[in-house]
Parts: sequence; structure tokens; C-alpha cells
Amino acid sequence: MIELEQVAYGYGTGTLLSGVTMSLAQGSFHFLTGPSGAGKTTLMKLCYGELVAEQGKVELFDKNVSEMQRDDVANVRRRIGVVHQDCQFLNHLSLAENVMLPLTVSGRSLHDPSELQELLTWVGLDRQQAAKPPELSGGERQRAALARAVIMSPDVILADEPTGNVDWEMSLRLLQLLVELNRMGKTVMIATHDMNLIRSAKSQVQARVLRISNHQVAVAGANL
Amino acid sequence: MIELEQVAYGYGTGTLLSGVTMSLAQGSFHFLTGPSGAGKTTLMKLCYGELVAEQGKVELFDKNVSEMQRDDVANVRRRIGVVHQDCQFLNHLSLAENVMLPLTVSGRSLHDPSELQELLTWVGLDRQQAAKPPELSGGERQRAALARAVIMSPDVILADEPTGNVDWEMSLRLLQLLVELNRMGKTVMIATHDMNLIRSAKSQVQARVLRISNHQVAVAGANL
Amino acid sequence: MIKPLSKLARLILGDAQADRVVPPTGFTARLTVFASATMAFLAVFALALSLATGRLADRWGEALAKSATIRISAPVDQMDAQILAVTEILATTPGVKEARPLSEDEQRALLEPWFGPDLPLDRLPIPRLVEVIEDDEGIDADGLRARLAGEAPGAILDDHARWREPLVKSATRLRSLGWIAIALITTLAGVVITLAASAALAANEQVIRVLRLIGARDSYIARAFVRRYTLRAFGGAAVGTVLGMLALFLPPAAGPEGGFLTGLGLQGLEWLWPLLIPPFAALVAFFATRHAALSTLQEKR
Amino acid sequence: MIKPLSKLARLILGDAQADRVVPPTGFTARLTVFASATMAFLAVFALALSLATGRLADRWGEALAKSATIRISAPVDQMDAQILAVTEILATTPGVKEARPLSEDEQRALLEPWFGPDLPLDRLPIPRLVEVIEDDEGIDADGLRARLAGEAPGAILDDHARWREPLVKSATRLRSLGWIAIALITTLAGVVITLAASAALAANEQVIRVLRLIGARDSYIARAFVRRYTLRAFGGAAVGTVLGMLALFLPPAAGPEGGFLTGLGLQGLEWLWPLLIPPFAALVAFFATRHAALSTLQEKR
Ligand SMILES: Nc1ncnc2c1ncn2[C@@H]1O[C@H](COP(=O)(O)OP(=O)(O)OP(=O)(O)O)[C@@H](O)[C@H]1O
Ligand SMILES: Nc1ncnc2c1ncn2[C@@H]1O[C@H](COP(=O)(O)OP(=O)(O)OP(=O)(O)O)[C@@H](O)[C@H]1O
Ligand SMILES: [Mg+2]
Ligand SMILES: [Mg+2]
Repeated sequence: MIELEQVAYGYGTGTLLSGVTMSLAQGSFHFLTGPSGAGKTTLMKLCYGELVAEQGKVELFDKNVSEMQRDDVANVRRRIGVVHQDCQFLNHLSLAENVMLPLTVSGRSLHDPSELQELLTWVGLDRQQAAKPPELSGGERQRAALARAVIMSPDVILADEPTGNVDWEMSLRLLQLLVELNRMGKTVMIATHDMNLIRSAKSQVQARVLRISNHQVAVAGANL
Repeated sequence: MIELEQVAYGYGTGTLLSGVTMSLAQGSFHFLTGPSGAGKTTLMKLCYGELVAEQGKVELFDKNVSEMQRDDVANVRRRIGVVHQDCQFLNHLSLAENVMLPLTVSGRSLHDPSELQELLTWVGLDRQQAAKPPELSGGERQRAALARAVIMSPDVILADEPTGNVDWEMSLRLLQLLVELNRMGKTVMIATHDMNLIRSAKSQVQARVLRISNHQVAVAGANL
Repeated sequence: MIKPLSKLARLILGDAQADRVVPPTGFTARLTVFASATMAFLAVFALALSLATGRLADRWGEALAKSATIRISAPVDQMDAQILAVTEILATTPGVKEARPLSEDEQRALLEPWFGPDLPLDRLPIPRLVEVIEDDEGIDADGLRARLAGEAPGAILDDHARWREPLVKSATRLRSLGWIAIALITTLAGVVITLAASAALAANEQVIRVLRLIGARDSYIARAFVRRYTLRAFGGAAVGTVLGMLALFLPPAAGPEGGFLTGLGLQGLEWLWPLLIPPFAALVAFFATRHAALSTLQEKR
Repeated sequence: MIKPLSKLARLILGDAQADRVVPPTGFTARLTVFASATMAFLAVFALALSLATGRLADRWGEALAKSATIRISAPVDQMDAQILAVTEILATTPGVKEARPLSEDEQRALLEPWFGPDLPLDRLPIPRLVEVIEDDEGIDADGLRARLAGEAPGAILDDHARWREPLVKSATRLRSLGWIAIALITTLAGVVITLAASAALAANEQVIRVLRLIGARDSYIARAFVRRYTLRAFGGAAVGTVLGMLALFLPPAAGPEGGFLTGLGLQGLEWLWPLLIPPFAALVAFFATRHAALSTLQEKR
């Protein structure tokens, strides 16, 4: 689904990633770790086409990102649900409207309107539906971001630090949602610092752990 | 230093906190936990005067918040360093300028300019000094927020989820900084979901853990 | 040009669903509305000024342009015959609406400033004057002169050309003043509306970024913004236009200025002209927002 | 009023250190600068219009207001004596700058439109005219009439009041047109600058919030913003003023309008008037930003 080949990237201030080769196969479950500032968010941005590799090739759904038209990028994003690290919402819309936004902009709607309720209940936000994003707590915003990423049942889910601000019970609940989606065939990648979360996931699905160090992405062994 | 007496607060949508009595004595070290959305951030805001209690009394440095003039509030804030959950920066200033901002607005400067370097090095941001906040990674912003909170050596440090986006090693480093400041007599309160962090701190200082549940703040026992 | 215009039509009619994604209130909205309103208000005044000065110029120009005088010098006994001859010639001259010999009283009044009221007109061998009012086509002065020379040798045509000149010049100046004002205001209105729309859009960069990130196509985002800001500019300009038109109705202030304010008003069908202002503002906002939206989008992937 | 004004002085001079906390560029800055520039540009034109129409009105008014005619009717043999008497009276009349009997040629030219060039003036018992040019103070018409009645009974003073009236009315209209334009532009300029500053400040709500949270006092925050926006408004208005003044210099377009554009320009010391525009804009921005900053702050704790 997502293939990186010898990719290099830097923000003009030096190399951040180089020679990164990585492949997220359909139905796979990956974690992405590495120290703060290593480039996890940067790698995610390469995976949904917000950044374009300086060297090498990034293929999303078998299409080369650097050759995509702008509308192609938009179309690809409809198949990739992203939890951004700095949850990006429209502050003038309610939480429910924000969660529904990916459907709204692609002119679709839910087959079954109760799905929204179900999802919001799962992430514990059913009572906050009408609240505007600035009125939510940090953890509530993070959960809303996850709900928005999965609402249109995308083929790939990229979650950047989705549990940084929520308690352990809620983390497990969110993880369970992603594991469930993975079981239904979705590809999942989670960037996180939380080793306990990774351990907990490993007991439920076959998860690979990628670690960024020294500008490279490597598969971490059993020893986390 | 900070005293709450029978404090109640709600955002108009029902009670969030009620009958909260709490006292942060000088030189004490507190953790604040509770599920996401319990009101940790709200309690913090009461402690630095951004919110005013609906009932009860909040005293900061022996002054009642509800009777304070606006300039008194400003003065009190110069003695309280806050790490906000959604790190608030001025995007047009560099990281170093942002960290120095509390000194700038109170017309002061560092006794020893190398202190800034030392602090930035400790939180691992010496190379990012000139970067603007939007160019920082999530964890880098959080570390910058902590640096800003401690730069003017405040009497009280309130840190709201200061380690949500940083790796474990860095978390320990940041904790160590706060522990060090506490040993120098500063009062510290940290809101966090990270039980490992609390455990790790307990081995270093005498830390009390406050837990918000059922609109109340209670001291958690040995069993976290 | 044609493609965007047909889009403009689609825009105003439909796709309100996309509307929600654009922040509905806030200062960017107020700014666009207010800038359009201000500029429309000024434009109404410029229009009124330009039309009023045009009218004034016309009045001054016409007052003399459409009249002429024929001066008949003749011995007293031939005078009446000559007057008759001239009147007959004028009756068959195309372009003459009315011709009338001035009475002695009128002639005395004309001369009074120079000679006082006691001028013994009847005893003077002074020429008699025939006043000619032209119709819209006007007379052929040279042809008339030739005919008069043949049939009434004592009659001389004075078409006031010499007297008219400075007044016509003044009138032209006034009229061009009106046009300069309207050109200036229109240009500045366009610039201000463009700037307000671009500024408003810049403030919504975050919204554009979020929409783009969750898979909205450029056309969707641009349309949502363009629709909103076009309608805002239209609405603001409509309000400004109405206020401007009301201001032209205002009871004139005391003093001699009152008379002028009345003169500044619009008359009859002229009241239709300001109605062009809101569509013009909308058109400017349409192109400005479209350009701003598409170029903001180009910076994002 | 006095307190803020003394603050204004302090503001422009010092405290640049606080300046850094206000975002230096971005669309809010551009907006304030551009709004001020536009309004200053329009104000220069309004000013030029108002001064030019004032001048025009003065010229028209003066042309007749400062002159009068004395008509002397007398038997031919007494005429010269009467003229002499009148000239002597006028020589001792305060307010008279110059008095001069019209020559026969001049008098003939005056009468030509009505009587043709062949008027036998010398054979006619028509009155002679003395042209009186008044100085700035003007003459006391009634007093002069009384003296004339006593010393030169055939002389009648005509101070042109009846002829002057319509021209003075036109001139007054024109002048009031200038004042209406300047009042309108000034008001709108104030409103637009106020709005731009408030809008810009609203966009910086986040900055204000952060500053307040880290312990900045209200006065510090307000001063930083007020200083920045006052200087921006001043700078923008200065640019607009200069552009406006340059536009008045522009080579006139071909055609009769050229003459008008020249007439619209400023003359001599009038060029100093537009220099008041930038300080005025700064003053408006000062109060507008101050009010906006303090009320934005009131919402935060
Ligand atoms: N827009 C940018 N311009 C310049 N440098 C940037 C930009 N974004 C990120 N960086 C730098 O690139 C490095 C990697 O950033 P990135 O956000 O990918 O880190 P991360 O691994 O996600 O870190 P964290 O765990 O703290 O979120 C950081 O040092 C950051 O300062
Ligand atoms: N400005 C606001 N207006 C209305 N409701 C608010 C506002 N801010 C917070 N809330 C609500 O109050 C509750 C507590 O919020 P708060 O931010 O204090 O939680 P928290 O304990 O810090 O949670 P987290 O761990 O997720 O940060 C939440 O349910 C939130 O939706
Ligand atoms: Mg990151
Ligand atoms: Mg919180």
C-alpha cells in the first residue's frame, strides 16, 4: 500500500532521513518509534504526501507521489486516515461535524448514521458531540482526531502519537479499535513513545516495530 | 503557596469540580492524575488564575484570586511557571526568544546569559534555538514549554502533561530537572497520565499523588 | 473569462453544503462586508457627483447653446418690415423652435445695468433684438446668416459662441471632475475588496490546510471560499449602496449648503445606476477570492 | 484625552524592546498599512478638490464682488465735470483701490452684443460708466451713495448685487461640495483605519493570550500593540499621501480634461495641508488600537 525506496528528506537544515526503505503491506500493523525529533512525524508526512521525498521514491497505492496531480493527492488521502500529532480541527464546527468532515468534503455520508454515535461512544466522546474543539480537553481532542481518521473506513491508518494525552485505560481502548480495524484488513501504523502500548499490542496482533535512529528506519528486534 | 478551599467549577454544562480543598505547600511535590476529561487542566487553570472559582476560595501567595486586580494576577503569574498542555508560543519568535519571553515581559534579564544555554542543552534543544515554534517537533515544543516555565526560577511550577510527546529517556531527564528545582525549594505540581513517571519520581522525592474522580480531588494511596 | 463567469452562476445558486466548512463569522467576515459597504457607499456618492455635475454642465451648456439672438439695425420706418421678414425667415428655418422679438421693456431691462432705467429707447436709433430658441437639432448658423444677408440685410445673427465658451469650459471641467472621482473610487474599491478578501483568506490558512489534509480537492475548497466571500462582498456592497442612497435623501443641513445637497441627488432613472455597484463588487470579490484561494492552495500539498 | 496624548509621545519615542512581541509582518500588518494608505490617498484628493473648488468659488465671487460701477447721466456739457467730481469722491472713499472712467471703446464693446458694432456712441445721450475696483475691505455702498447724491447728483452706484447672486450661489455650492467630500472621506478613513486595526488585533488574540499567561501586564501588551499599529497607520498614510500628491502632479491626460486636472492641483502653501493627514491617521489608529487592545484584554484573565 505504501512503499518507500531509498528515501531521503531534510528541512534544509541537514539530513533528517536518508536511505529509508520501508513497505507497509496491506493488513500489516506497524509501530514507529524513535527519540523525540528523530523524524517520526516527518516520515508520516511523506506517507500521506504532505512532504515530497528529496531523493528516492514514495509510492502510495502504487502511484509515485512526485508524479501525482494535486487531485490525485486528495484522492489518495481519502484512502488514508491520519491522526495528526497537533490535532487539526476546524474550530467553528462541532466535534461531530469535525469527525464527519472527511465524508463531507468527499461528498459522501455514512451508510448508517448510528455508526457515528457508536464510534464516538467508543472513544468516550458521546457527551461532547456538540462541543467546539477549543472546549475539549487535550485527551478529548486526541480521541476526536482518531475518530476522524477512521470514520471513512480508510485502507491505511497513520496515527501520530494518538495516546500521548490519554490515560492508560483509554489508550488500550483506542489501541483495541485500531487492532480491530487491522483485523478487518486495514493497514495500521502508529508512531508512539509508549513502550507499554507496543507491548500490549504485540500480545494482540502481529505488530512490527520500526525505529528511527541515525537517519535510518530499522526493524527493532524483540528487545524493545 | 496555593490554597483551594471548597472550590467548585463547571463550564456551564454541569459541575466539573466541586468541594475541592487542596493545598500546595512551599517545597512540596505533587502529581495530579485522573482520566482524560476529569478536569486536571481546569484545576491547573484555577491555580494560576486563568479561571475563577464559582464557589469557594482560591488563594495564591495568600491573596484571594477573586479579589485580585488584573495587574496582581500578572504579578502572581511571574512567580508561577506553567507548562500548558497545548504549548502556547509566539510563532514569529525563535525558540530561544520564546523561552526568554517571561523575562522580557517583566523587563528583566538573566543574571548569567549562559543559563539559557545550559537550560536548553538540558532539555536537548540547543541546536534548535533559532527555529520558530512551527518548525519544531511535538516533543521539542513540549520541552521548550518546560524551559519557558522554569527560566525565571518561579516559586511554583505547574506542568500540565509535560512528557506526553517525549520518549522515556527524555521524560526522566525532564523529571530530573523538576526534582532538582523542587530540592531547591520550589513547589511543583505535574499533571500526567504516565504512571511510570510517577513511580520513578517517588523513588527520588517525597511526592504526593492527587487524583481527580467524581468531581473531587483526593490523595491517592500507595497503590497507584 | 467565460468559464469563471458560468461558474459564478453555479456558485450563487448551489453547493451550500460546502458552505459550512468556511468560518461563518469573525473579523474576516466583518472586514470583507465592511470594506465592500464602505466602497459602495463612496461609489454612490461618486456616481451622484458625476451625474449631478453632468447635469449642471448640461444646463449651463444648453442655456446658451440653444439660444441665439438676431440684431436688426434699420431706419425706424423700415424696422417693422425687417422684423417681419426675419420672423418669416425663422419660421421656415429648420432647427428653430421659437422666435420672438423682444419687447421694449425687455430690451430696456437688458440695458439697464449700463444705462440706468431711464433710457429713452423709443427716441434712440438702436437695433431691435429677436430672440431665437433652438430645438434639439439646433440651427445651421452659416446657412441662416446667408439667408438673412439676402432677405433682411439689416439683420445680424449672434449665436453667442463667444459668450458660451467660458461656461462650456467650466461645465466640461465639472463633468470631468465627476468622471475622475468615479474612476478613482472604482479602482480603489476593487483594490480594497481584493485586499480584504485576500486578507480574510490568509486568516483562514489553517482551515484550508485542514481541508486539504483530509482529502478535499482544490476545486471544493476554492468554491466554498469563493461562494462565501462573493456573497459577503455582494451583501456588504448592497448595504453600502442603500446607505449611500439614503444619505442622498438626507434632509439638507441648514444654510446655503442645503441647496447643494439637493443638487447632488439622483433624478429619475439615474436611481438605477447605483444598482450596478453590488454586482460589480461581487464580481471583483469573485475573481479576487478565486485567485487568492488558488494561490494559497498552491503552497500546500 | 490628555493622558493618552502624552502617552502617544512616549510611545513614538521609546519602548522598542516590547515591539518584538507583536508579529512584524503578515496580512494584518499589510491590511493596516494599506487601509491607511488608501484612505490617505483619497483624502489628498478630497483636500485638493475642496481647495480647488474653494479657489474657483473665490475667483468667481471676487470677480464681481470686488467691483462696482458708477453710472453718470448728465447733459453732454456737464458730463466731464461730473466725471471729475465722481473721481474725486472716489479718491477719498475708503475701500476703493482704483477708479477709472470707461473709454468709449470699452463702452462700445459692452454694448456690442445688443446693438452691434456700429453704435454711434458719441451722438447718443447715454450715461458714462466709471469702473470701481474695491480693495480687500470693500466700500461702504450706502455711504458712497449718500455722498454721490450730494456732490454728483447724476451719478448712480451699481454694486452688481443682482448680477453677483447666481454666481456666488454656484460658487458656494462648489465649495460645499468640497467640504462634503472631505468630511465624508475623513469619517470613512477613521472608520476604516479603526476597523483594520481592530481586525488586525483580533487576529492577534492568541499572541495577547500567551503574553497575558506568562505574566505581562495589560499596559505592556496594549503599549506594544498600540505603538506598532500607530506607526503602521502613520507609515501607510504617509505613503498614501505622497502617492496622492504625486498623482496631482501627473501629466494631464490629453483632451479638455487636462485643463481640469491642472486646476485640481494644490498651490503654494496649500501643499502643506496634506501633511496633516498622516498624523491624523496615526491619532485615529492610536485610539482605535488602544480601545481594541484593552477590550480584547478584558476578555482574558
Ligand atoms: N517545518 C520544519 N522546518 C524545519 N525543521 C523542521 C520542521 N519540522 C520538523 N523539523 C525538524 O525536524 C526534526 C524532526 O521533526 P519530527 O516532527 O519529524 O520529529 P518527531 O520524530 O515526530 O519528534 P516528536 O516525537 O517530538 O514528535 C526536528 O528536529 C524538527 O525540529
Ligand atoms: N472552555 C471550555 N468550555 C466548555 N467545556 C470545557 C472547556 N474546557 C474544558 N471543558 C470540558 O471540561 C472537561 C475537563 O477538561 P480538562 O481540560 O480540565 O480535562 P483534563 O483532565 O485536563 O483532560 P485531559 O487529560 O484530556 O487533558 C472536559 O470534558 C472538557 O470537555
Ligand atoms: Mg512527531
Ligand atoms: Mg488536560
